[in-house]
Amino acid sequence: MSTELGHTKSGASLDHHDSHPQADADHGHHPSYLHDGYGWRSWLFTVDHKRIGIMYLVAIIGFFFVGGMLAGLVRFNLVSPTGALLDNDQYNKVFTAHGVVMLFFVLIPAVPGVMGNFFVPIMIGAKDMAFPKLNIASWYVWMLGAIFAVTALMTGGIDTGWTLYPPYSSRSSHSNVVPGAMGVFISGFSSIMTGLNIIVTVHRMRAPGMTWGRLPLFIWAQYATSLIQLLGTPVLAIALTLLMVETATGWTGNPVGIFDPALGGDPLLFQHLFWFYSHPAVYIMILPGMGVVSEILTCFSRKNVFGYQAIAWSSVGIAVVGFIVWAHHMFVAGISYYAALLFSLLSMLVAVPSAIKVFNWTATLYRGSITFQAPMVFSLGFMVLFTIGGVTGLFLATLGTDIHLHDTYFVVAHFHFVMVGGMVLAFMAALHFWWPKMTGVMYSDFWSRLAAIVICLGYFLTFMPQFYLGYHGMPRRYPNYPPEMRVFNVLSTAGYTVQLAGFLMTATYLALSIFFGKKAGPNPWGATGLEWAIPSPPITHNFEHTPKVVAGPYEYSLNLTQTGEKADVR
Amino acid sequence: MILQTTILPEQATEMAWHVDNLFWFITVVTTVVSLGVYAAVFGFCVVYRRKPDEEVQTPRILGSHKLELIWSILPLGIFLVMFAWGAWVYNMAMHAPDDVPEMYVVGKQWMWKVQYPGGQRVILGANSGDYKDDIGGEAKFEGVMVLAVNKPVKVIVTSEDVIHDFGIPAFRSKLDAVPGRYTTTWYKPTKTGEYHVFCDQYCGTNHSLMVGKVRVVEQAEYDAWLEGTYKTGPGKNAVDGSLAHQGRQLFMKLNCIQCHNTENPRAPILEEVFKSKRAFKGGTAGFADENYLRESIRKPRAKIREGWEPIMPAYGTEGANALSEDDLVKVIAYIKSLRKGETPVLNQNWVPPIGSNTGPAADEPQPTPPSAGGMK
Amino acid sequence: MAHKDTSPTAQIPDYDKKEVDNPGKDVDTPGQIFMVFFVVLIGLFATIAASMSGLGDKAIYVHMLISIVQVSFIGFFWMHMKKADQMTWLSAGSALFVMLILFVLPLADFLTRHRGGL
Amino acid sequence: MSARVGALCGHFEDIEQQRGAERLGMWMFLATEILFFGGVFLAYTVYRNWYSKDFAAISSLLNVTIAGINSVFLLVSSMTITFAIRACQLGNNSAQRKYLLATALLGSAFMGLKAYEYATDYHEGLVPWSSNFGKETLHGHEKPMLQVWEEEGVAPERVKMFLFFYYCMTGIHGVHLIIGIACVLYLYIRSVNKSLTADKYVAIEVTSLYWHLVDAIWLFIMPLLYLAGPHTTHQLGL
Repeated sequence: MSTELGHTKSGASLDHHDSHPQADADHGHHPSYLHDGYGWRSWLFTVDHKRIGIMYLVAIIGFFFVGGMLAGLVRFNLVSPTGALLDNDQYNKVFTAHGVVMLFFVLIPAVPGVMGNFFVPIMIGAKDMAFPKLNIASWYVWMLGAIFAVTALMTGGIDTGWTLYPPYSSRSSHSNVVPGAMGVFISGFSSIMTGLNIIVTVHRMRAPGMTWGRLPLFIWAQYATSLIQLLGTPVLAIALTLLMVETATGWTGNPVGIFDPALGGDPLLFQHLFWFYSHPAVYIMILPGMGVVSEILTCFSRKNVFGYQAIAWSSVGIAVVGFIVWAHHMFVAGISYYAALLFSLLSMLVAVPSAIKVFNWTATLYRGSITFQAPMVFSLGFMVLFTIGGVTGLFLATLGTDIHLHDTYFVVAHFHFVMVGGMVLAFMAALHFWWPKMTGVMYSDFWSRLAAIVICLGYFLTFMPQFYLGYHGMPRRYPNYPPEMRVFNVLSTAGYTVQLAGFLMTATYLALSIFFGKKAGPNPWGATGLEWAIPSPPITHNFEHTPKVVAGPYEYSLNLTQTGEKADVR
Repeated sequence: MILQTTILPEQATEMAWHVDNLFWFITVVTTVVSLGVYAAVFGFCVVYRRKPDEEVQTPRILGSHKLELIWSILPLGIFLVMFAWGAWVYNMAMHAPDDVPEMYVVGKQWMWKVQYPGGQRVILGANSGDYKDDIGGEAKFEGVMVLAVNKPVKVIVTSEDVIHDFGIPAFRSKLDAVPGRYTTTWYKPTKTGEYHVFCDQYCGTNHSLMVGKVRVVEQAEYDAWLEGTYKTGPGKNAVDGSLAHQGRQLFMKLNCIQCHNTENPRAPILEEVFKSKRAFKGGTAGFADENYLRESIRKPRAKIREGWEPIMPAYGTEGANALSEDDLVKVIAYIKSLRKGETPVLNQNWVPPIGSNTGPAADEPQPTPPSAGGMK
Repeated sequence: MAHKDTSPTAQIPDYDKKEVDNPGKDVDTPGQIFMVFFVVLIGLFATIAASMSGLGDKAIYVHMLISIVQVSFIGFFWMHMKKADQMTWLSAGSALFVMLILFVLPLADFLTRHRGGL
Repeated sequence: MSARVGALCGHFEDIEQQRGAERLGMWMFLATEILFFGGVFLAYTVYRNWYSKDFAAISSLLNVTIAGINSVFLLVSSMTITFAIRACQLGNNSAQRKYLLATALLGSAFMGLKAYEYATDYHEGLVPWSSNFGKETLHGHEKPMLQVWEEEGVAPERVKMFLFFYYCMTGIHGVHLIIGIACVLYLYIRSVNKSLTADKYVAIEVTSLYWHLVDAIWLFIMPLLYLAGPHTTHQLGL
């Protein structure tokens, strides 16, 4: 291990600030992005990537609230073995709505839309995204998709589950499948636009000296995510297009199609096309979270990340290998015996890069100087819960156990540990980490740590009992279930209420911080990334002059920011 | 029984034992590794927490390729063991032993129709009241599927409408019922008792009520059940002969015999057609499994046998030549049972195939339940 | 084995030095454009001819081969892959690679599904 | 924010960086387009493999003449748009205008013929969800097509499936082409206004990339749909 720097301080340094920038954004002739224009026009017609990020944030908080309430309906309905609140049809529509809202309007755009938009250009030293107009267009397209989907969900609902499997969705269901699929289809364009923008930005807009080896790991993760968005989303789009046309031909009375066995089609073809996107999509959801955690663990243990290249390349590795494992969702669906063997083998490969990341993060903590502010608590919670989510995936990738566990609550628990325990915690961590940068103010230290602990415990209580239920065979999407499974369902619902309390706590102190929070200063965590070398909140053009990068992203042991300045510990 | 305290559900087949072993293996390995990681994280967090008034200086550790290689290759090795073990179990689950009696399960929104080789028929399904009763008493399900202990049985599953999934957690078995084709699995129950049957693939409004029970009983009890414990109620088919026997009736009724006969054949003779290799027009060939037989009846023009004309009408699900999924499996069971020289004479008064049940009524003494030999 | 030090090493190029912008310095010659046109046009006639030559089921292979050649010419010359940087090749290549996955793995399922009496 | 200086947007460092970003962005978009069409090509491959006989039978009823002429239109249009880039780079505004207009017109001619073809398909009973599907007599057959297929052992639902692919693939391709025509017309208007100058030639170049891709996809669609079965010179009206 090399502990020396071998660093010749070339005359390059920051030439863009005479002194440390003031936290007060209104000074001088460069106002902060928040104060560069007021009124709704200045927001809705903005092309500033930071404002677009904030617009994503506002919308996502709204959708998260809606999705969370729907989850509450599902959980409280399951308190009774015959359904406490809803009849079967309502229940089916509620869990479908929960899935669609949470996946397409919270998890997929959460970190790329908010943190990606806001911080990718800043972290690589660019003034904006490569295509600012495309960026704002992607928000509008996403909202258009959301309008379609939410209208479909509210006026009559969709009762197919988010997976939309034909022939149920195309022939049997008489709910709003077509407008709902249209909403997902449209929001897919937004995903493609964001991904395209980020890739081109990372390739073409890096500041002088920002080599590939000096990119923050968050950028690597975002880059890998964008690759999946670009190459996976169109396949979902075509699958949904074909499904919509097939469903619509049914309205003419002369149904035509390629997924309906009654017409000579094969429903498994839809499942192939659907999971070709939707399995990599779970990596769209988790990869940015991994990037966030890499940033935070290094910052709060004040260490260089352990094995930069391994973590960076494992992100790209996950993106690539993620494309060849999808049929493990279909092991008992009637696919070929040989294909099942092949996909099980390939699925094992994708677990390796995730394992590397977890081990490397752990090693990063070694001999650190660790503090436990809220972002760190969320990140440590991420490591614990994501590890559970990751290893339970092995049960589902292994053929023998998957026969038993397929479509049971074990699956539900597994992906919630990854999606919620992983991604939502990472999103919370990112929000707390960058909140002072985005808003310029600091939230309550005590309440944020408490909320982090409450949310983690709530997750644990919600989803651990579901592993038990799943192994005992409780199928997914069941409003009625055998009464002996009641105890664990009630426990799970109790966990939901604990989580709810944690999230309400977070919403409260974050909202209060905007009005009463004390000024954060440009670098409250003493971090080394480029985003911490500019005022909080940043000015519209991010940098007064293009920064010149002289160091790697995590030189905490040298107390050196990427621009060669000293990064002070608070 | 409000709280079932067992850690794992009951193991009612050998397969359950195999699956649980694999489950324990993965659980132990992953738990050990996870706890190791947690211990390291927790330990580092305690030992290396920042103490007040301490100078913040950390060593510049960039990584170690050696360590990273170790913790990439080691997990990969373990994962491959899991894969191999899982593949072995899967292979067992997918391949039934030879010569086991075959049952057909047809899924339909929202019930399961189970057809025994002897012609008995059970409908599984529930109504929303069933679970409610159970808080105080026993669940009342529409029907209970009965199996004999230690006797393997092959299950051929299909669906009439959308995709369902025939799952029995105590057997650690699950199989999608895909409309338009057959999928197969098999069980060898090893423990008597009553177990849940679930539909595991979402199939619509009453998906959660597409459930039932499977009761595993001793052989004697099973025989007794087959012979008459199973009373035919109103609205259910009478037990009027084996599945193959019923298929033979349909074979006559639907005029299949008009062409598929030995006197004046206008179509291939179907003796021993099952599991044979078939040569088609255009030089291709195929293997005659259940899905082939199904296609040949539903869409006879799809593959034309070499040397024959495409004259057979299609037997779809509606119209003049309608043939329901239930009846289709009967015809297929009959075709599978046809041995050399067993094709009926064109105008012969039909006799039941050898080895099948003969009595059309439930009150007549029934022969022993059809064994594997009777079916083949 | 030590990690490669990722800290200050690279020399920063002089970003202020810019060449004078001259869009007309590297243009396609009309001859090249016509050459590609004739190749793809001949390919089109060959495609139609192939379907009338009695190849039957095999014609599709000839068709696809011709189409690939046509598209290669269009891509290489008209879409300027000829003078494109590595990133362009990489993005085109990765699209084709993922498309290969999209074809090979599902077909691995469809083509082996009815083997072995399952 | 994105203050423009000549062809250069404010957030870019220099013109080459901007051109590189624009080209790369379009190539990335083309990658998504390839995957988008890849999905439907995969579906087609699966069923073509299963039902090759039925697909061949119905394919020979499609109008190869129109498809052939349309292919020529697209190939010529690809050539003209390449010339348009050249003209723009050389600062020849009048040639640039002519080539762009020619490209848009050729694309429109393609769509016009396509619309005519759809109309004939409808009259020939080749629209699977219409009531006269298969009820017309075509191409020298003496009976309605449904009866002909019945005699030839061609399953009507597979014919419908092929036509489903035919309308989906050509329809999606047509939508792409309409978008392409709109983009080219926009460039044409900018050329007429003289605002599309030589230093902004990348605008034409990235549009041409998209145009070529739509052309390239047609080069696969044409043989797959129109030439799936055996053909005779008779069908071309020769």
